[in-house]
Amino acid sequence: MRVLYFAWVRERIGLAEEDVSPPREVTTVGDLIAWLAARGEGYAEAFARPATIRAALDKTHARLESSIATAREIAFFPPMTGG
Amino acid sequence: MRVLYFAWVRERIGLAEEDVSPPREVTTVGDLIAWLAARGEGYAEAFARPATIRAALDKTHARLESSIATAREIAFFPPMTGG
Amino acid sequence: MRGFTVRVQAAPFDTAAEEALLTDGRRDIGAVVTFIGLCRDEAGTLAALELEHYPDMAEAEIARVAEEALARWPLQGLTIIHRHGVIKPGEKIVLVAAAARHRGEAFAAAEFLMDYLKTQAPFWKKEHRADGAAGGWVEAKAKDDAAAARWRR
Amino acid sequence: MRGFTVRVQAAPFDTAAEEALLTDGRRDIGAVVTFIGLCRDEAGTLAALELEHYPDMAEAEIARVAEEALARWPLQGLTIIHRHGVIKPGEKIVLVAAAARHRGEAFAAAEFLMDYLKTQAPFWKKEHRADGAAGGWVEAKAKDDAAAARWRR
Repeated sequence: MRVLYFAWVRERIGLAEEDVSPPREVTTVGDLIAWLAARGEGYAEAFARPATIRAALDKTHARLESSIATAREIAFFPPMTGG
Repeated sequence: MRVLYFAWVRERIGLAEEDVSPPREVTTVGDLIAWLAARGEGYAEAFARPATIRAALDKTHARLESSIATAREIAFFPPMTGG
Repeated sequence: MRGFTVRVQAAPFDTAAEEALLTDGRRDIGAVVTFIGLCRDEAGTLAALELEHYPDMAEAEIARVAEEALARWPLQGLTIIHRHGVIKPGEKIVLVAAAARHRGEAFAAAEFLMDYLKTQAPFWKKEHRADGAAGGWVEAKAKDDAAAARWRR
Repeated sequence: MRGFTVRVQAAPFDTAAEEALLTDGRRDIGAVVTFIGLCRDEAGTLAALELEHYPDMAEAEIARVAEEALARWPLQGLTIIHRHGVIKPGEKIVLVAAAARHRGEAFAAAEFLMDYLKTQAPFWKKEHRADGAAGGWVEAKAKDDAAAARWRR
């Protein structure tokens, strides 16, 4: 599963993207955030406040409770500030 | 007193502007409309429905009850359709 | 705010040039909302619109409405151009361009100005029909009065 | 309606050219509302904005929002351009141009699109400060969420 990070999520983790293989019990976006947050200091910092994290599954906005079962690409980023 | 007519008010009266000298008892825009309406067939037609007539005193929007005492130029026209 | 520009003219105008006049050299503007009103051919039935206006009052009334917009919103630039005379389908009739720090102010000011121009600026449209038959004066719309009324406080 | 145009690009864009693409040769458009968002220098403290974006999702999300605008209002043309990369004060960041028969639809669609782009399009602004100090990521504004929320039905 490909995971992408943007903006300060990317900066805190120190990676723009990576492949991860979470265990089977990680079934939702929220589960994946909790699992990633345990991978190290940068991850813990990036995901410290889940309310400030947005996610997309295969380039479509998703929620914490969305299932990641069929997703090939998951992205995490802060609230958007375009326009 | 200079009077100007625009759009279908002008067409019905057959004049774009004229000088008029209403009697002293004509003190408001509404009085002037009534006095002008009696001047002939075109005027009567132009002012047949006072609710559809707008007026300006010296190039500022006015009401039927506005005093014409100090006005040098009075204009009559239909509701505006610019923009 | 550095004043505003109002022009009433028969000649066409250049939207890009007006936008450049508002924004060139500026680094404090965050949003520009530009409205352009064009002549529609009404499914081929309209040959042209003829816009009659009340010279001097047209400029004065647009300036009055512009001052009201500036009193309501912190604009950083404002241009209003209204044409008169014969205008063919596809040609531009009116331009309102409002510059501000934030988009909400620019949108509100531009929409307010258009609603007020429609009902307060002394212009009258006459239709020239494509089939040569006598065209009539465009009637004022209750919808436009309602649009202007919502800004009253 | 003849579809819409969405572009996500690093290069500057030309407002006049985009407007011409929307309106040239058309005789059925009555109103065009164009929004331009520009980079402000924040009273001289900002050297540039750096816009990070999520390629492909940016285009897809803007297209999704454009489709929603077309479902809500009878538009006759729609162009949305959003830049990414380093953008200096005074430069344009985003353009939304909506063409319709009547002004109310064009104004509403343009404002809706901007409110949604601000909160739904995957772009993130980082500030580069004029004094060379480390700039931060621009924080999302509650005001922008509120602006987007008012369109929900």
